[in-house]
Amino acid sequence: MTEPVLEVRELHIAFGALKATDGVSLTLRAGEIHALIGPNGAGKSTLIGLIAGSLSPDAGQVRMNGQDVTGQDVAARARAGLARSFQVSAVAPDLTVLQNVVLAVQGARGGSYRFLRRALSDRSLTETATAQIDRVGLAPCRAIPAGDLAHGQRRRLELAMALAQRPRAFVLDEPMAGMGPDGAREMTVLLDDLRHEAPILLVEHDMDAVFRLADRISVLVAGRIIASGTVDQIRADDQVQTAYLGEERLP
Amino acid sequence: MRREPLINLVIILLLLAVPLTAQAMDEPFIVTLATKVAILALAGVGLNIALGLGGMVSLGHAAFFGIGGYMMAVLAAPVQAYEPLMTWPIELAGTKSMPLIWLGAVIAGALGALAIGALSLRTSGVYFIMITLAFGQMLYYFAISWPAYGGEDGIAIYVRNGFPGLNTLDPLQFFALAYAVLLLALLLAHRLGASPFGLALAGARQAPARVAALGIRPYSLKLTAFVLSGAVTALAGALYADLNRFVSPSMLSWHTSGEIMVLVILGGVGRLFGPVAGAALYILLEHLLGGISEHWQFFLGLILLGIVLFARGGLIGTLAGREVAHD
Amino acid sequence: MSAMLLIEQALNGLQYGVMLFLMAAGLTLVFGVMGLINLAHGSLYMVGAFACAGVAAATGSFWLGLAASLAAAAAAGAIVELTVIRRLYARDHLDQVLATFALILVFSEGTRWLFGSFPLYLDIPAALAGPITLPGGIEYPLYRLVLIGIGLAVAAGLFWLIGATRLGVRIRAGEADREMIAALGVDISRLYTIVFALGAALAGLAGALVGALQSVQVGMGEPVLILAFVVIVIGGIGSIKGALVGAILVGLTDTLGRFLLPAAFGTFLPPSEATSIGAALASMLIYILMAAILVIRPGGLYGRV
Amino acid sequence: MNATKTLLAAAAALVTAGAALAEPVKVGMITTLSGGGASLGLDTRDGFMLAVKQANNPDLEVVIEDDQRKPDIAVQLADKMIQSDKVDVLTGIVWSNLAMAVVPAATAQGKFYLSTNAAPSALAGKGCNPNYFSVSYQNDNLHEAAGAYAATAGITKAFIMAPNYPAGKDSLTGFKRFYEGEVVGEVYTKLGQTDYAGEIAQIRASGADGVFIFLPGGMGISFVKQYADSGVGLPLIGPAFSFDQSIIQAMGDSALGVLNGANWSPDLDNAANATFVETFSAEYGRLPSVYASYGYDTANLLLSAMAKASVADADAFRAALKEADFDSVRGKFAFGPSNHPVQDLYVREVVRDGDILTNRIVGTAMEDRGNAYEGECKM
Repeated sequence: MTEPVLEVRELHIAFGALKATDGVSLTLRAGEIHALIGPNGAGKSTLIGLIAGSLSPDAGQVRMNGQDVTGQDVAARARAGLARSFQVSAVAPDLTVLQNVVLAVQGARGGSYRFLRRALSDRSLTETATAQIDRVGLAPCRAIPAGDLAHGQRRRLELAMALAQRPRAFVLDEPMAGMGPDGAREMTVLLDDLRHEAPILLVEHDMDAVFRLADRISVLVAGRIIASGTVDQIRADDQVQTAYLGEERLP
Repeated sequence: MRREPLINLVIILLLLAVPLTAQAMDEPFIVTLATKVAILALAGVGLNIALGLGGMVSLGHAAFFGIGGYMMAVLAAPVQAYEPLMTWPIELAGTKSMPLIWLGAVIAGALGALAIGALSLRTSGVYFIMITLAFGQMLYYFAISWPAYGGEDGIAIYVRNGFPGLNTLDPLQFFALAYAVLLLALLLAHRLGASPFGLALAGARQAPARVAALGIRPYSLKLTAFVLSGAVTALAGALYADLNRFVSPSMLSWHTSGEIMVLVILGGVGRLFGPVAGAALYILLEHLLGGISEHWQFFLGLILLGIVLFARGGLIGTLAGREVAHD
Repeated sequence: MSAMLLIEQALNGLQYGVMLFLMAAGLTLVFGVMGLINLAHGSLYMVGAFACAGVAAATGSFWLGLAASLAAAAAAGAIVELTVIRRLYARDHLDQVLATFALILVFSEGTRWLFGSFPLYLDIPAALAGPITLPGGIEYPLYRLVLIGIGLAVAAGLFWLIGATRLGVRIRAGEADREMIAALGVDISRLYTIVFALGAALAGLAGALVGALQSVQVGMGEPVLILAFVVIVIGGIGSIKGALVGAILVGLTDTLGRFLLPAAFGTFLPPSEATSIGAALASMLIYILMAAILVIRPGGLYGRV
Repeated sequence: MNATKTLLAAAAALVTAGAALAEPVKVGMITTLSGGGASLGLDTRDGFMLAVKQANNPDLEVVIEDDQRKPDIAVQLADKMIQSDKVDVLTGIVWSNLAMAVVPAATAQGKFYLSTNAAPSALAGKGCNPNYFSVSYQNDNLHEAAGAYAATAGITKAFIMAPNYPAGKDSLTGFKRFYEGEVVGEVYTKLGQTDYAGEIAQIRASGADGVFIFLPGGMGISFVKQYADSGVGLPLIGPAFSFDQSIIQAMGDSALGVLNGANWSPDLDNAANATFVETFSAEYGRLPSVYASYGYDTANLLLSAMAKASVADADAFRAALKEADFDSVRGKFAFGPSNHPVQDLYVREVVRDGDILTNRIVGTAMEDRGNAYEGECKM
């Protein structure tokens, strides 16, 4: 088996007495979608923060492509190939869709410290950005300020920005949150296609989508992974059923 | 939005027409006032890079304004006194040449902004406001109490510094110089806003976590913008010192910071020509109200209050409508 | 340099610190609960001093003046909150800075209009005038000791108010989550007016108490305002405890710095140069302290950032 | 000034020889009327305008502007007065730092500057100018008076203190110039400092038998109140600025008995002064300060020169000014070689007179004192 793209080893972090992440280990391999599920307050957002670099662990390691990146900050991990989306949309509301995605291309390629040339006159930037916008189906909205987009469109914009980074791994935090059934279906198709570009660590509450997309599922409860396996294994796991699915399954 | 370029054009042409008319009518003082407007507008353009583009509410920009002013005096005073600027480690003479002084002011302003910004940007929001204010105040007290460079008396330069090919003592020619520098700064600020850097900075202002997740450090972006901002404001300070042929710690006081900020907001934050409109309005108000009452600052305060509460977006915002990028 | 002189200077620093605390407490409370930066806080300090001087001159009683200062500053605070400040809660810090900067102009020039340009007279009450002898033979002004006592008592009162009363519960809830207290049925705009007036009254009290030691004049609040900012940056915004620790730290640093630095420079420089350079550095010392604390703890000593 | 005008003026001078000359004089007064320190500028203006009103000379026109105590504003006002109002004479600046910003440029443009207060050493020595006259004093004078008198007042071991800025350093230098005792402590405080507990503790510990302070404005008020309350009780001496009419009311009884060096006092015994104090009090409802007296003298000096020469003839006008042929409220008054006064310096004591506090002369510190920088002045 090949080296995992993303690997987490024995991560610990505590806020006061609360052990938010308590010895978590998991891997993300090329070509797969690895779903991370768990009830509210299980520590999913904390774990994503640790992986992305906005939190530093008390103990443990985060490795990307075999390199230890635990000491690196968010920007450094992003440049090493980690793309993330946020649970609550974080796009620049006053910038247009195109400008937001150009920004993402800039981030991946460098060159943000050019002061006098018009960013939108740089065709190598805009062409890449436009391609990603078209891919997520936002072509008609290119010139609209991101703040004016509908909720579902903003989730797609997030995805376009992640794509424009040309990442080696995606970490997506509830990409379907707040989307209608149609939107969720389209997003599922899009994500299914994405896994060939780079593997995805997917945090999602929409169980239908998770069961359709995931190659593997890990279940996080109270800062610990209580089960990890294929869709069928997880479905059959009693502990998961009682701890989580029984009460949390949503229509 | 359509209307804004037209308004900008009118403002910048008015700023040119007023002193020309005044010169023709033999009212040189109005030329001097217009020069003051141009220079304060330049300081505002500098602050606007931090405030409008970067979202950094700096209440300490008097520090850079004053650093620029002092750079003028420190470089020019030795020439006046026929003494070298320094003899160790290398012997350096001072200079009375504006371009060299400007270069010195820009470098000193940038270094000052680098030091203050590097510390202040460790925080954000209201901390940032208070800390920039406090650092500005620290420089103010330093300038007053340090034995060299005149203390509170400041340094007077008896003859305005020179610019190749111009008689800078002639009010209109000095105005032309300040006006040209202002136009250049406006052009640069415009290009900066649309550049890759400007885009990243706008992102860092509106969604810092996202920009970091894209691989660009918001801290470095903001610090760079703060340094650029400080450098432009320092250039304005050098020109202002040359306008008065004098520099003193009052350039560094927090009231100066407040005034630069007030004129940016009067004109419209984040609007390219906001500082120009704001500086013109501010000077106009100061002179109109000052002629009416000894207590003109009372009325100035009421007018400012009215503008913040009821005319958001400043003068240009009110004339052109529709808020543009600023949060 | 004797140990007694050092103790006396430490007392001076403590007294300076507790007065700074009265200013900083109001600022930090208003920021913590309403998220508002108020540059005009120094004007309320001035209002307190002028009210005390005015009433004391008219009635001959410092204590009536002190009561008037609390009332006048609280009233000024409440009026400003009702007419101007409440329109600013939803605005960004920039609008708050500009509006409260404008308020400084209005307050300062308005006070000058009413009272003229000459400083007013306000003296220490006769009962507290003069020095007393402390254990160890230190002669120390009684009034300054009383100031230390009042400052610490107010601090204790504030801790009690926040920690153990219904108002305190609401204030803490307001700091944590504005929507939550609205949901609890608390009249949020009344709470804001009360908190603002409370902060104003504390500033007015400080102005009146310090006014008896100093010159009561227009603009007296601004240097104190900037020092109060330094205090809450050091202590951590929104934290009363931070304000107390920060204020005493700043008071001690400033007083002892002014005294010790010139002496320290005197060991290797000629006296007149030493005093002048020492004094220059001493005037920057608290800002250097602030920078140092920022490097170690960007959120301040008790900040939540 | 163009040639025709000068010719006309000369012709007029011939025709009306000896009588008052009808060449109008325009005076620009730049002083502090708003913000901190406005009380000093208001007194300067009121004293000056009182003399103008009493003279009722239609040829004298005065333009008054407020410098807000900001040097940059002062410079811009001077530019305006010279360029637009076309004034002949400038006057009125209270503060040395503003004077340093305005005076050299104004005299370089051939304008006269008559100082009603600020007279920094730079303008008395190397930077002196024939068109610059200080009617008040040279900055060091009042400190020198305090220094010269301190030993007489029994201060043999002095603790001396001033804010850490150029005028503060000049002040301590001026005090020490004629002080015959020992200086046991020398402290520079922060400009604008309001709490002096630390310094007072140092005074107590220093073993001094007297204290000299130069703390203008609110700083002085704060210090004197705190000093009185501390119970240190050593004699206090300073320059008149710190204990003048405009501020001693705010010090209250704390100021009683404080000595201060001055060149004028309301009880100075001469006819001009009696008239001045009486008319000023009647006109404005308060006692005049030293600033008001300087403003009054400056206007009278100017009027005396106008009676002798046309301002169009700069040399003659300058000579007329230099004669100082007017009834000064200080009694005797003459200009020395650097256009600064040669005058008697006194020491006053703060006393209570009915409801108000005022100053009374207790002794003469120096007679016919010029200043320490005259030797460096080459003109």
